[in-house]
Amino acid sequence: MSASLEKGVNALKEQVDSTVASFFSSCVHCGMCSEACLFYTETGSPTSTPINKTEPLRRIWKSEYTLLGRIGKMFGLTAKVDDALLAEWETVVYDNCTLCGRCSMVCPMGIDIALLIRKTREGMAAAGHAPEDLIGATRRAVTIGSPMGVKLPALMAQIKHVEKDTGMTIPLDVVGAEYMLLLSSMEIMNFPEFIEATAKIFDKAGVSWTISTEAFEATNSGIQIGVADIAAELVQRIVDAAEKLQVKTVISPECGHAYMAIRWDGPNLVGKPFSFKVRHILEVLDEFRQDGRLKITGKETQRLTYHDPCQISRRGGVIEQPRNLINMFSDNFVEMPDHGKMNWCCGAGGGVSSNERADEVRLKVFQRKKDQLDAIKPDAIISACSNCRIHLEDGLEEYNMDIPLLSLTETLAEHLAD
Amino acid sequence: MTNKKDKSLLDKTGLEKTDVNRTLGEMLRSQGVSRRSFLKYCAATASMMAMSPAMIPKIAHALESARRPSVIWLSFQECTGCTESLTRAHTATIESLIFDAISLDYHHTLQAAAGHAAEEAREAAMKENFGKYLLVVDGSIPMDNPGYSTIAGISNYDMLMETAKGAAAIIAVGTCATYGGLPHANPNPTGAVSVGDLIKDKPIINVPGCPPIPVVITGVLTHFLTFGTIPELDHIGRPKVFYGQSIHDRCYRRPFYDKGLFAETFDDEGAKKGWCLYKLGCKGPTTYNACATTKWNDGTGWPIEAGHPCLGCSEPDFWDGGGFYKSISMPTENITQTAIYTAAAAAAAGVVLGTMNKSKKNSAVAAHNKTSIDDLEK
Amino acid sequence: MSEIEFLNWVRGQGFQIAVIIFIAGVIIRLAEILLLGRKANLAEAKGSEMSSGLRTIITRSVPDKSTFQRSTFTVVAGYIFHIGLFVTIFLFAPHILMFKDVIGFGWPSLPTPVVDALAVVTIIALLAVLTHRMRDTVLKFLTTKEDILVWMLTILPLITGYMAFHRIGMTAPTLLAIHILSVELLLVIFPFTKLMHAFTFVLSRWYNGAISGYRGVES
Amino acid sequence: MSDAAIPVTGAIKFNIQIGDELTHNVKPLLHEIKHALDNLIETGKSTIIDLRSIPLAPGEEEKILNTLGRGEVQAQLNALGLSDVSETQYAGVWIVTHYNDEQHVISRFIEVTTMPEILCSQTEDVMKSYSRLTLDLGDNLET
Repeated sequence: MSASLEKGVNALKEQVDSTVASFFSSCVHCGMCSEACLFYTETGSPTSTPINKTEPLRRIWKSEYTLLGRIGKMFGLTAKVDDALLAEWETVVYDNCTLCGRCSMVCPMGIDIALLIRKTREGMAAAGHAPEDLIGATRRAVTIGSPMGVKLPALMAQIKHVEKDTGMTIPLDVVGAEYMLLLSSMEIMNFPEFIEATAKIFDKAGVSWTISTEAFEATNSGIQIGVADIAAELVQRIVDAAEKLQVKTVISPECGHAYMAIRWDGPNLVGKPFSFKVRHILEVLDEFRQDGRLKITGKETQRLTYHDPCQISRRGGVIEQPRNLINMFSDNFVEMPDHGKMNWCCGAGGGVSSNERADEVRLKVFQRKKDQLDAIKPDAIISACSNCRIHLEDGLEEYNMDIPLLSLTETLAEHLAD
Repeated sequence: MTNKKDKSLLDKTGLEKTDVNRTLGEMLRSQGVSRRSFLKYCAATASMMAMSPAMIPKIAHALESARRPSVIWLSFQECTGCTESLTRAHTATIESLIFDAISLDYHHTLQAAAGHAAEEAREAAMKENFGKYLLVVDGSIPMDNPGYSTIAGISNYDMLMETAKGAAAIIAVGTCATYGGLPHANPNPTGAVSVGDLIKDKPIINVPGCPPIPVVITGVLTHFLTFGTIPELDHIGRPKVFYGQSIHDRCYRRPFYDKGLFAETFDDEGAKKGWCLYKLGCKGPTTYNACATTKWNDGTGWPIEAGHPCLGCSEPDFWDGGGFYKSISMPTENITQTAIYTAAAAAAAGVVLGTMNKSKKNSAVAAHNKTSIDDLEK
Repeated sequence: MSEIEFLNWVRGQGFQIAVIIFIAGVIIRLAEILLLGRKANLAEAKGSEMSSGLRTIITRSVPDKSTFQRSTFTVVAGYIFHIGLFVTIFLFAPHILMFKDVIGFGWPSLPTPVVDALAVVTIIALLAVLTHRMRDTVLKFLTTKEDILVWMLTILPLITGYMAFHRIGMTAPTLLAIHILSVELLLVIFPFTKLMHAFTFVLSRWYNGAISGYRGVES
Repeated sequence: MSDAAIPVTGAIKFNIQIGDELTHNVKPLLHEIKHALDNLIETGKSTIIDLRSIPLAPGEEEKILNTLGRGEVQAQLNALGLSDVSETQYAGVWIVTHYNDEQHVISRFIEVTTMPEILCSQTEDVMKSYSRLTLDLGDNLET
């Protein structure tokens, strides 16, 4: 069965619950969310006003779930959702929003606009109005197992390299391990150092861990494109592997939306609580720090700042941990203006980076991050999301800025005491 | 007391004929009234008509040459309170001059004559002064069943229409005659209407009040007598000189309203201190009358000065304002009960609509087709 | 219809109709929202929904520094007219009498000149808000007919109330009646427009705080 | 209430505590009198103020009268009831009070003038008295 308007409308109807209804009932059109969104502040385009991005869902709520809207619908007065609307909204919803959720923090009425946009995407995708590139990435994630098309042999090759470089053995499919590490395709392809760093830290900390050869991919294109069924399928693979290996904790790697997918959306997608815990790698590392398992040596003297990946800090709740960890190896840590839960998005999350059509706007809105960086002029930027990292590198290059990007886990590993 | 005060009126109504062609000035002189006394009379008249003292010479001149008009007074559905009020105005030398100056040819409460003789007096006055007499009406006119109020077998309606024909002008005295008053109050069992509701082709001066302030009645009579014209009227036919400002605007307790100092009950500290009576239901803010300056009982006081809120008696439908002790910002109906019933009904309706919402959502969920990767393209 | 009859109607039947529509509308709208319900969150909680939700109901009244700097006008003008509306509606002695009559209890009022001055400030703030709405690109883009209607029916009772208090242009009973009628119009449209935010902001802020708080973030 | 310069209206006194200058009409009125005096000096024009046309709280009329005080002239007319005409302590400011024959105040004016008109003998009355005197003298001669 192919995508259709009917399916899209039905999907939107499914999305409406008491939160959606109270959010739409509360909007007063004050426009403050626009100032919270880098896609507006850097482009000046009013269509990028966050609440405007929810229009298809709002129309369904209004016409199906309100008294006046239903009466209006009978007389053809309530605005309808049709293909033309969805086509017009496709770029608004996918290319000009990273689901960063900054608008949700600013709205004086407390509307979780990012949640509404996420829900809007469900209808857009079901109606066949998702970007081609995102559909492609999702197809690869479902059929190959990775949005970037990374297959097991590629991972094995990287693991071999790491094992060769370090002389350590990377534990694969170890039943009963305490931790099961997930990886993002980007880490496998672009930042294999992450595997090495993690292996070192876990080794020093003396904990048992493993990587599943059946479910190593952490990313979830399903939640980016907005198809809960696919997102659930992808989560289920991890759940199956974790249950098979009987691990206590699944670790989400340095990837924003992967954490959202497995930690917060996961159990709700598959419809039952997990039998294991899910933690972000930074949470695990901070636990090690608290338990005294991390012995650090040497301090970075360069001016370091931390870029909060939206899905990990603002939407994920991991805010203090990276700061605790950085302070272990740095005595020159500076915060950007608007950091932590109010940090500005790099501009490439929520599927934007997988969507070539959005390349131009993604680099344009990087201006926001540039302004933030210009305010403190750091020597290096630490982040905890490969996607942020790649885009930050892109952006810095575009704006002729020469600031190196560091992975928090990797930098920490470099400072491990022998 | 009443007898004494009514004396000169009664004198006038004993069908005693005076020469209507003499001017007031001539009449006064013939009675030996000095020019100085006349000036005093003019000053008092100016004050009574709420006119500027600068008008005194004009008034003197006008009164000099004024002629005695014939006055016919009809009382319909009323309580005689207006006549009582008028006789209170007729207390002493100065004001009595005004009544000396008119020929009250028919007033069934005050005149000595009764029955056929009385009606003959009315008919005679109408005939003699056709087109020139002044018609004063108090009381409302029942339109439902004429039997509710008749005089000498003539229905109020018939008598009014007949007498109005030859009137130069009509003065409707009291809220009943001007706006229907108490008889008109909901549910208006007699179908009471005002003079203005029935007569459209004569100048009507409305002098509302329940009763009107005595000097306002005489003031209007005097104006007609002095200038032979009707005073400037507001949009509901009231002379602006007396009804131009609201009680609230002229009230000496207004500063307390502005400061937010209110008597909450009739015996609290606020009441003792003379604070604003708004909360006790004062209708001053929506009532136009001269009480605050003219006052009652020979200027000794007025309701608010006595510590009682204004009832708004000079306004139409003042009986139906939700109660004399209900503040004008309060709803007139029992809203609390309405609100409770509404809330209960709405809660039920809300549950129905909410359940419909929920089931609509559930059927959308049920209609969900699992979306696979192949379903994302059209 | 005489002006006092008109006044009596708006104080009587008119008010009753308005109150019925208002109460019924608000309750139905809230039921419509709440009975939709929402699924329980199956993810392991990191914080309390309830305490975080309650916190956000309060804290969302104050914007963070950066947001304040970016939306200074909206925040300041918004604060002014909301406080102004609150004071003029709830702290004006004649209004309190009305509430007392309907709900059975009252509370102290502010001196009339204070309310009077605030009414002017509120009218000015609302005019400024509309001007801003007409000139700002985003607001112009977002503005619907409903926004304009709501704006008009919000400022109308203020203007008519001011006129009634100062007796400008018409006789006092007519002014008062028009003022009450304008409030009744506001009550009638209230449940079916964005004015509902006066009630639903509690829900939406609570949900926002709960969603964030569940993940251990103070929103 | 303290003793007013001129007995005030009304036998009934309400136990109402009033603040100073409740209606805020007392001071402006006194200022108006001042301006009227100035006008009298400059142009010779008289001014008459009708006290009944001004809303006054209980006691305020007394306050005005107390402030103006008593002056050198006090006259009483007997014309259609009594009238009091008295100059206040401010020469040129007169209080004219008309009573009816039941001793109720029917009107009260503040006149700012050199001599209230009502005190002057009126030409008409003078003429009348001339003819009457002439007549009286004639009668006497005859008897």
